[in-house]
Amino acid sequence: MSRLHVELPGLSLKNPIMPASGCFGFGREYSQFFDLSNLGAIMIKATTAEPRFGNPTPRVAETSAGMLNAIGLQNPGLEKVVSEELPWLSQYDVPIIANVAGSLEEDYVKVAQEISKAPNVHALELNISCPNVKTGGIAFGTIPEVAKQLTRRVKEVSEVPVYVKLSPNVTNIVEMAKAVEDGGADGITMINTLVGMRLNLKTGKPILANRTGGLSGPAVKPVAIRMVYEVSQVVNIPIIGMGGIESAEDVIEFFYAGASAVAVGTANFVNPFVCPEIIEQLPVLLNQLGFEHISECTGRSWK
Amino acid sequence: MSRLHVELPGLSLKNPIMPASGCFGFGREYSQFFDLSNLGAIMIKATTAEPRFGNPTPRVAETSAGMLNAIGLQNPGLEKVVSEELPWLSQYDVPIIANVAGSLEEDYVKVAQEISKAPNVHALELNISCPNVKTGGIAFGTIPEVAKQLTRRVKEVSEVPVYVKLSPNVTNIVEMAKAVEDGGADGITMINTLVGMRLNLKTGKPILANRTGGLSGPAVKPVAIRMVYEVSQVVNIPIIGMGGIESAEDVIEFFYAGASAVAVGTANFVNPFVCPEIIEQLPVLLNQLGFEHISECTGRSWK
Amino acid sequence: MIRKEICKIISQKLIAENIYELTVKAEMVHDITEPGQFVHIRVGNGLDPLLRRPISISSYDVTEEQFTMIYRKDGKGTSLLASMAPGMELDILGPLGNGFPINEANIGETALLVGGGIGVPPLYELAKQLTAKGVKVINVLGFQAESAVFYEQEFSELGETYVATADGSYGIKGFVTDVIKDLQFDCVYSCGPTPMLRALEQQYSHKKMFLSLEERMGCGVGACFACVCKKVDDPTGASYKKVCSDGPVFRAGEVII
Amino acid sequence: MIRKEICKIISQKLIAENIYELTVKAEMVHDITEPGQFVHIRVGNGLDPLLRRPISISSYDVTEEQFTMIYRKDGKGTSLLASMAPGMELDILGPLGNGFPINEANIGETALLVGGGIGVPPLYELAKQLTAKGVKVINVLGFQAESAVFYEQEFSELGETYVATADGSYGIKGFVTDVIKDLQFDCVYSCGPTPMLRALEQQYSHKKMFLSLEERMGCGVGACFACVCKKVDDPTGASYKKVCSDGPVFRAGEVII
Ligand SMILES: Cc1cc2nc3c(=O)[nH]c(=O)nc-3n(C[C@H](O)[C@H](O)[C@H](O)COP(=O)(O)OP(=O)(O)OC[C@H]3O[C@@H](n4cnc5c(N)ncnc54)[C@H](O)[C@@H]3O)c2cc1C
Ligand SMILES: Cc1cc2nc3c(=O)[nH]c(=O)nc-3n(C[C@H](O)[C@H](O)[C@H](O)COP(=O)(O)OP(=O)(O)OC[C@H]3O[C@@H](n4cnc5c(N)ncnc54)[C@H](O)[C@@H]3O)c2cc1C
Ligand SMILES: Cc1cc2nc3c(=O)[nH]c(=O)nc-3n(C[C@H](O)[C@H](O)[C@H](O)COP(=O)(O)O)c2cc1C
Ligand SMILES: Cc1cc2nc3c(=O)[nH]c(=O)nc-3n(C[C@H](O)[C@H](O)[C@H](O)COP(=O)(O)O)c2cc1C
Ligand code: FES
Ligand code: FES
Repeated sequence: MSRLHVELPGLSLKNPIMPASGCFGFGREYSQFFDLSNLGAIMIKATTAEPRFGNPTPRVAETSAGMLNAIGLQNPGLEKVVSEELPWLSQYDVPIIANVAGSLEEDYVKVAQEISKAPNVHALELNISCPNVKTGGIAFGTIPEVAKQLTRRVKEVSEVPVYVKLSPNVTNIVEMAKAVEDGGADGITMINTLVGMRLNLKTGKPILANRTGGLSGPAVKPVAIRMVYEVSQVVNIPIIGMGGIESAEDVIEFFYAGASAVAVGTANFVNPFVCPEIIEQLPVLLNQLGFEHISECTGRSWK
Repeated sequence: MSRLHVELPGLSLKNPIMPASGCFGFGREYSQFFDLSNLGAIMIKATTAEPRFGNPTPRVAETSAGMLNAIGLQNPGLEKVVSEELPWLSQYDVPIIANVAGSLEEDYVKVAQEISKAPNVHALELNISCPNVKTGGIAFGTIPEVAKQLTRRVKEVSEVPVYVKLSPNVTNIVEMAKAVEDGGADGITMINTLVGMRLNLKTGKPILANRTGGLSGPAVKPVAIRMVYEVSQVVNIPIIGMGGIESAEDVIEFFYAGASAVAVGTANFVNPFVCPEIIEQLPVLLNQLGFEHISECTGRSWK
Repeated sequence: MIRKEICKIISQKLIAENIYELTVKAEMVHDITEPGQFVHIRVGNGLDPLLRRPISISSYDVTEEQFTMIYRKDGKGTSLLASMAPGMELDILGPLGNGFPINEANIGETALLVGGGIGVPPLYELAKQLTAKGVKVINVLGFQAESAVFYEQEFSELGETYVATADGSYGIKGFVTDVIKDLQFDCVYSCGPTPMLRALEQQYSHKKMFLSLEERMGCGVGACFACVCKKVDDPTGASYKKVCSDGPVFRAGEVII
Repeated sequence: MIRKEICKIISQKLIAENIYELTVKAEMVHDITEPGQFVHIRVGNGLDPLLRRPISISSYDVTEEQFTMIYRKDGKGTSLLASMAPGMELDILGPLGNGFPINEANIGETALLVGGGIGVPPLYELAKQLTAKGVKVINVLGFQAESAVFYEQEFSELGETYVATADGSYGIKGFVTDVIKDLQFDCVYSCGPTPMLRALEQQYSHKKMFLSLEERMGCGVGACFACVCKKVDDPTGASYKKVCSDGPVFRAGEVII
């Protein structure tokens, strides 16, 4: 279906739809529901140098049209991801975008260097925006100079293009985007979750054991659209947009805002078939709207 | 109903429920629905030195569990507010919190000085956080030093206590809160709206004529709760919390987070009776939860 | 008085492609003062959709305590509304705004009623009341295509009625303005898309004319400043009218459309 | 196989205070492998509530292609669920997880089934299957108060059944553990509040025991890492089990509860 085919640095995508990191594990579970080769790409769960258990439970809470999560980057660690998860995924004809996380610059560099060697990893997604880890992290996602420096270091060692995932929890997202572009990023993915919280009516205490969590789902879509709109006008690298996508209509809205591909997160939990369903609906919607190719939609809001 | 009585700087509130600025006009419309004297207070629409028409329409758009607005501080101007609106409101036994806005420091100072003389204005709410005006404004709400300086200048001239309304569109809300406290603020109101956007599926263009708008309603509640939680632990001045409140349960959640009173915005549009309904339900809910007085709830999430 | 009332759905009918006629039982009919007023409907009890939807009252019956609306199923709210069945309840705020002043047309005069698409419904009650008063009405109704046409019969019973469709699939091909140029009338009442209203205002500036405007709304009662339009003669540029509480019907020339 | 199926509601009954028994028509019954599995229900089609709700299968009938759930009306999702009527449809994902292994109880042995509150339902199908197999069951059911008691009769028909209420308003006053101390059994199956499971695990560590855990869920299928619990013997502290896909039933001693 060439109307949906998209070329991005390192990524030749059948279609611009991919599950967002952390919302699809390493693909095993959803492979029960549909053929993963139908996806444009897969953004796998954040990988850190060492295995991590993450935060205590409860780790999720529902909010109006959204959810909070404080998983805390739980993952089996670099070694296992490279030796087990990625080889398992290689049975599918789908490029993998490896989400790379850490506490120190060194951690990021190490994971990026190793994981980018895996044959089915076609790009990295540098997670400088996870709101759910206590140490480090936060500075990478909020101080432009620090983000730029980290991007540069990772670029030096990565064998595949590097996308940087931006946090919406900043005063000036444009500044952050420009900084990572300066640092050599090949693309931007946005947005990660907004920091939020819910309290238990009976106890008065936070529902999440970690107290705060990351807000995702339809509730955040207007914030994501605004940020993609702002950033896409000032950077020269492509954007993979995300935040609240549930339908083909939402996908087009992100493209209009300036995205060149999108990721679907929370909606997978509501409907495990959401990605293939969107992929099927997109050509129909393109017909209705009078577009030949989905790329024509990119940036229409400001072009 | 003394279980709901709350004392705050300048404000002796029958109950801690008040309509949020911009969501209740100057009270005339809602006076058709209920007796305004039932309210704890009224935060009137932002007042600027000169009359303002605001932004072109469309000015509102719906989002999932929320709405965007880009009214653009439309108001009849200081003179008319002081000569017509405030005197009209004085027929009700309800303290007024005057929301003060402007483009330059001088504007704020002028409005604050004049409006604080009105006999029924018991406090000011310094709006340094309106996302919908092009000139000025933004720096006041995002740079701690600038906010502090403005607070100080306004404090010098105001005849009533000054509350500063914080913007959630910042990396570090705690820093902003501390700055305005340092500047002499008597209280904090939070949060104003998150900057968001929606695009029209057919045209690809923004639905709002102003392109971006401020996101409010239940969608933003988890962000507001998190920010009140963070700020209330580090400042020594009271917080009037807001953002997505719809029910007595939501009010208690804001109190748990650290608020001493709350404001209700968007929910007025959905249900014009929401404020009196919440006021009526609160004592019932306090009984269920086992509290004698609502103030016992303040800060329970971290105390 | 504006009421917030839980109204039971009496009937809901598909009367043209995506066009529904919905009748509810409501005490608020006693407060309707003019044809052309509207109500603000909360569809569902949840947060999705969050805001109310403004819909015009297309006719009402005080004795039966019922009123009828006609709406197009379009986005989220109206789609959900269309799925509701008789017996179910709706939270309705109304009656809202100021409608068409029938006393501006005198007995024996001819009033031209011009409706476009979902602007047609409020004219129906107007046509009924004008006719009852002894004013002759000519109805000109514009639709996109044959499939979208509704209420032709109902209007015909009240006066001369012309139907125009943009694609010519029914009635006269073209716009309502094409039809009107050959007609004689004393005053105009209109509701429909803004370009249509603008064309009428320009072409018949010498006639007494009342236009019903549409604008995205928040509160629907005048408190949020979402629905303002500028007044025509205003040196400062800051004076305005609110479509929800000052309108939706304005005298032509009063506000900039 | 896990299916996502639109299931028609066959019946919905209030069987105790705030406790509902809901039966749906569903082809997925053919995929149920063990008592104690659960389904993940989307309540409504909107965004409110957004996430699915995990509810245990309390009994099922393969020939009729139906299964029954029992749930407590509590928050937003279950309140909306309770308002649904027969004939309406539910989007259900299931069957999910691993249930109680009935082959761990041998013919002629006695199995103790311990349920607390809304942990009682999945034990009902278990009791049926164990009895059918020839295992004797003793059921100990704990509730808050008389008003919350349900299914006593149903369990009694399958074996010796004791009911305890925390406030003593019905049956034995106290906790299930108070009842159990006088009973003889070979193995234990339990579902209920975590403190109850913890007490059982501590007091009967020498018995073969299977416990069904509860945890807030996102995906329900093992992808989001929301519902993990730590494994008991793990030097690194990083190894875990997921309640949704490895559980909800675990052998006592396997994970930290
Ligand atoms: C005074 C007035 C009277 C109206 N009378 C009628 C009528 O009798 N029949 C009828 O079919 N329609 C009428 N409309 C238009 C009707 O309100 C919209 O079609 C409806 O709100 C669309 O809702 P939705 O859920 O289908 O669309 P969505 O796209 O889901 O709506 C999203 C938001 O945009 C607003 N919106 C979308 N389109 C419009 C519009 N054209 N005008 C105003 N707000 C809009 C909605 O109210 C909602 O807040 C009237 C509008 C106004 C202002
Ligand atoms: C495997 C499993 C099986 C279950 N089986 C049953 C059953 O058979 N009968 C029954 O009544 N209940 C059962 N529960 C608990 C049931 O899922 C919750 O009571 C229900 O989700 C609460 O939803 P709500 O809309 O009433 O509450 P809300 O407070 O509106 O829920 C908000 C969010 O919190 C989650 N949540 C709230 N309480 C719980 C809880 N106790 N456990 C897990 N998630 C929760 C909801 O799923 C939702 O995501 C089971 C839970 C699990 C994990
Ligand atoms: C349960 C959960 C886990 C997540 N884990 C990660 C992660 O490991 N790495 C990451 O970069 N983003 C993570 N995210 C963020 C998502 O990738 C995505 O940016 C965000 O959820 C917004 O998209 P959505 O609204 O479609 O969910 C996670 C989100 C959720 C809900
Ligand atoms: C239509 C509209 C107009 C607003 N106008 C103002 C304003 O003039 N001054 C101000 O400080 N805040 C204004 N706000 C923000 C609200 O006072 C409030 O901070 C925000 O809406 C969050 O609360 P809510 O979710 O209950 O609406 C406005 C909000 C809305 C929706
Ligand atoms: S809709 Fe709020 S003022 Fe008109
Ligand atoms: S609920 Fe997602 S892993 Fe268990």
